[in-house]
Amino acid sequence: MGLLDKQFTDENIIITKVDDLLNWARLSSLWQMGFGLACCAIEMMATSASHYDFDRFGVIPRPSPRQSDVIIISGTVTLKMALRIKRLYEQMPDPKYVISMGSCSNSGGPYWEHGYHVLKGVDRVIPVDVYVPGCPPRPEALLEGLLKLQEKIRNESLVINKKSA
Amino acid sequence: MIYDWLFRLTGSETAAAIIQSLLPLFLFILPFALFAVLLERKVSAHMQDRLGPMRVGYHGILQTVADIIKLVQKEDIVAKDNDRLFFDLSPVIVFTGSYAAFAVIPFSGIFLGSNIDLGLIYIVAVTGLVVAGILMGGWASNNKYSLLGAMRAAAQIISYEIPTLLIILVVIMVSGTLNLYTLSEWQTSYFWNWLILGGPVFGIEKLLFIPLMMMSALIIFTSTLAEVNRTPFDIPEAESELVSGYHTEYSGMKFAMFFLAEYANMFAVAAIVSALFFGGFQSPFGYLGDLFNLPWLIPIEQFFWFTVKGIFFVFVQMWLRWTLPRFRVDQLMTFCWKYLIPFAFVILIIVGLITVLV
Amino acid sequence: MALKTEEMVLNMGPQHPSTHGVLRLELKLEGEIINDVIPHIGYLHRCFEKHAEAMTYPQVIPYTDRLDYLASMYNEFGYALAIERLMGIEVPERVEYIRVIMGEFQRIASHLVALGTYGADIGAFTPFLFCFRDRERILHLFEITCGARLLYNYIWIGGLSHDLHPDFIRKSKEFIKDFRPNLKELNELLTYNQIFIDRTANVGILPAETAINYGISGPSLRGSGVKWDIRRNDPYSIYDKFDFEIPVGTGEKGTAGDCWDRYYVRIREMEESLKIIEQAIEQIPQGDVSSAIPRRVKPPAGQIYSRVETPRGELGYFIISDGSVNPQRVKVRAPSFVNLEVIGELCKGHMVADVIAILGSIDIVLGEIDR
Amino acid sequence: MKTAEEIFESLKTKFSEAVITLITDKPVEAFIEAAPMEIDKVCLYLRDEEGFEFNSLMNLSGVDDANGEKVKDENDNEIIKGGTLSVYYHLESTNLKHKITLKVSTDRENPEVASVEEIWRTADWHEREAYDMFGIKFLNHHNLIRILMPYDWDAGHPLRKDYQNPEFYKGMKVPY
Repeated sequence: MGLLDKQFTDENIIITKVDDLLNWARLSSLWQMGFGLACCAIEMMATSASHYDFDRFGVIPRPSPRQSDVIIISGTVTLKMALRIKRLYEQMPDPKYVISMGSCSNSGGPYWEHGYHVLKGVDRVIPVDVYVPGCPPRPEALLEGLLKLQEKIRNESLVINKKSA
Repeated sequence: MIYDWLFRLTGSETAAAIIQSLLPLFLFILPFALFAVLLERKVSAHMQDRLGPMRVGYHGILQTVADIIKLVQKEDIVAKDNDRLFFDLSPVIVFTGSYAAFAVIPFSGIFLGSNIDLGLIYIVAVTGLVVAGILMGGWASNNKYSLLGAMRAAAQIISYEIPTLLIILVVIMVSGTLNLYTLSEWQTSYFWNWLILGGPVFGIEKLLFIPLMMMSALIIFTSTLAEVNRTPFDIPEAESELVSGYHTEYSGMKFAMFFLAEYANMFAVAAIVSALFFGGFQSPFGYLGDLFNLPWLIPIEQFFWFTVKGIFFVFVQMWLRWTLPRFRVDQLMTFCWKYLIPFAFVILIIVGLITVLV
Repeated sequence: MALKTEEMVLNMGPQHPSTHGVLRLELKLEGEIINDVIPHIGYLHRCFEKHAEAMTYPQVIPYTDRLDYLASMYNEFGYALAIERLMGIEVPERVEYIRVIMGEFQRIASHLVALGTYGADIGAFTPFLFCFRDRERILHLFEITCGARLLYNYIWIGGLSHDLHPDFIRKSKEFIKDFRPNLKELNELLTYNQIFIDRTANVGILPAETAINYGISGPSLRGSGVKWDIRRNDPYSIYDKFDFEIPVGTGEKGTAGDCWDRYYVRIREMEESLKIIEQAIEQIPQGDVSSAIPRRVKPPAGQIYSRVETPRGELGYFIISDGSVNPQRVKVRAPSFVNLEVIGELCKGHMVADVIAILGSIDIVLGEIDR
Repeated sequence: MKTAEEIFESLKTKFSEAVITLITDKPVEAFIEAAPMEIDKVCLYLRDEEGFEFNSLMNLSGVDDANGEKVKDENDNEIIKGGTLSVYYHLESTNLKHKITLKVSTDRENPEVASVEEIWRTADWHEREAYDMFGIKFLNHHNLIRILMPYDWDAGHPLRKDYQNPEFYKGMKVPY
């Protein structure tokens, strides 16, 4: 959510055009936070690497949360790590998005039952936009998750209650 | 030149000055920065068996436009412990520093912001402003990574200004001018008259100059590379060590300003190198305008050649960035103080002797 | 009057581009010089050992995958080997060959990640992508064999989940043929780059005595010049049938045991792995890969410490069985866990940039450290 | 090369009381049981004595033997009273190429073992882990704090067989 989001009550031609422009810019340039947690991080790296090439979609890793738009939670979130993740998320500027990659960050994954130190789903600490299933998800799955996120951004609006398009 | 023309057009000194100062921004720096960022991503991608941006426009040509629009409308985070004044001022100063340098860069015979006689000194002085901005930003961020990055940047840029200035002195001795426009004119429109090949002098002097000037060009290219913090000298923002160095805490518009300043700076130093040693705006093979007797074509050709040279050196900077690892702080200093500066001094002395004796 | 100075504490991680995951290093700095490094681990503690106690023996295998996720094959290999030794199972020869081939491919893939990220740590980003490009082809080989790219669940107790794909041998030969020139390219681009040598040679020197006392193993130990490889010194599976060298650090560019040596040992190990794979592919017998898989895994009450040489060093499984279908205790002696311990010793007196170089050269995987 | 029997004989003559038994009847490995408070001296002897030269500690693991009596506490959770916790040491000599396993058992309610951290530096983190997971206190360890779990974890030592996980940690729900 940006500063202007949900600030207007009526829809008119200017706002819808600005909407389109901003949404287009946001979805075309989703800078990812260069941040890996566990096994899925390797697949995330593979997605950025030559074969799958995240850069095609305008996604480049930024080391600092201040300059990133999307955080990919790639791996098991432990209790020790959870508050750090929350903090990282809070450090990102609006509008910000979260992709939860892999079973572990969706729901605890294989560690759901006996994982005394595993957070059962990252959505217990930060809001998630897109869940990518898999253990680990293939790079194609992550790309699909990104496309889903782009779809979601495309329907964002500056208007409070946009009629669903 | 542009100023006179604008003055005649508008009839007001202020309006002419304002328009003239904004022209390079909108005509050149912004489009160039957008293009250079895209070029960087495409060049790196193709060097690494990738494609780079592909989805935004044809082969991703609108990628950086989208990036900038997105950055402009991002939230601007100022943390509680930031030093608000300096934090806000820093990107402005950095951008001003690199922007002001464009004032004296001679794009062509007529497309030239200000034809001041101290052009060379001015450009070195003004780009020095960037250090102040970076230091401010690093300090005001109240972040240890930023502080370390800023300290490194200050030490590095100040050190590497010395070899740059020494080589500029060499050029001044040979050419006898501090004016970038005159310098370009002096090097005439044939590549054998460029300073890298000894300049428009003849006989034994030229033979002696060629190796010296090649070394000088190498030294000044290296040290300007360090001044704009590009790999292998990118330790102030060393991604794998200092997260992103002095701009770690900046988001949105302010980060965009750092970002644009970096690429504008890259072109500025490429322009210095090409103006000093590669004939500036001069064509390497004479002008079509001369050939067909079309005088209005010449400035356009000159602009073309200058941009091509600039972009070529920017490309070399990118090429190096995606090939070389990064120095360590002490090695960087060693390289400057123990190799570049002594070599530059030796060249200075030899060139001085040659100009006196021959 | 002396200027008052203060020690600066710099927190590196858990989110940092080059801590290889969620490691946190607390650096005590004097300017850029390191006074002390205190590693804080556990940000990825996924309770493997508790899970192992709650699962039956075969069910533990997928969890072992997730320990060292860059070398999953080898984790399974080590675990299966431990249980087989405890139960006294003889596995068919074809299975042994396939395990060795997979293990060595995994070693190459893992070293590629290690070397690539090491290059990225030093500041050269391109070798990273070149390494990943080659690694992708190895993953393809795994994928046609067992359907997974990263975590395989392929090596089972007493056998394998699938036989080799019909194309496997041909494709691996092609890979080996293409990979050798790529390795040479990597050497030209990174290994013998003067800046890279300046950054890594004579940095983080680990003497052999200290290394042994700290229990360091794998390429990090061999970089110090100790010829110690469990494949040779305590042979398991069929490694005694192959002819391969054990590369050790010689101090070619600096002092023996520096970062460059540890790096270069990995490059040469990849060449040796290629040799092993070539030999294994030539000799592989026909047979059934699932004939020795026990229907019910119920080892006798007892205990075993069994170890294998993974790409990172000595991976030991200490398993105590109480005679039931669940292990009573599974302790993993993770090579990275032990190797990381020495970082404080190595970093003292170096600079911030060297911490990254040293950390990269001992090649840790957080999944294995924190388990 | 020395076999477990030879090592045991030699240790028995040197330390008598501190070395308890040699167990060889269980698969697959033989191990020597020692007294928890004397283990550091035994280890130092094994490292430095000529003919043994165990210069490497391969592994050190805490184990919950779960051999106590199982009772229900007031919340109807099963807990274990009495019995022992053990620590296993796997030693190896890289020069002489022989291995030996040592075991010490200590009281579950007040588990204390002498630290071998001074002898092999690698034991530092292994002992911290055993403390973290089982609550075994290693005497004379220079920095015995939790290593894998958060430093402020107050719900006990998770690898004990009767460990109960807390419902919440810093406001986050822990069970699924």
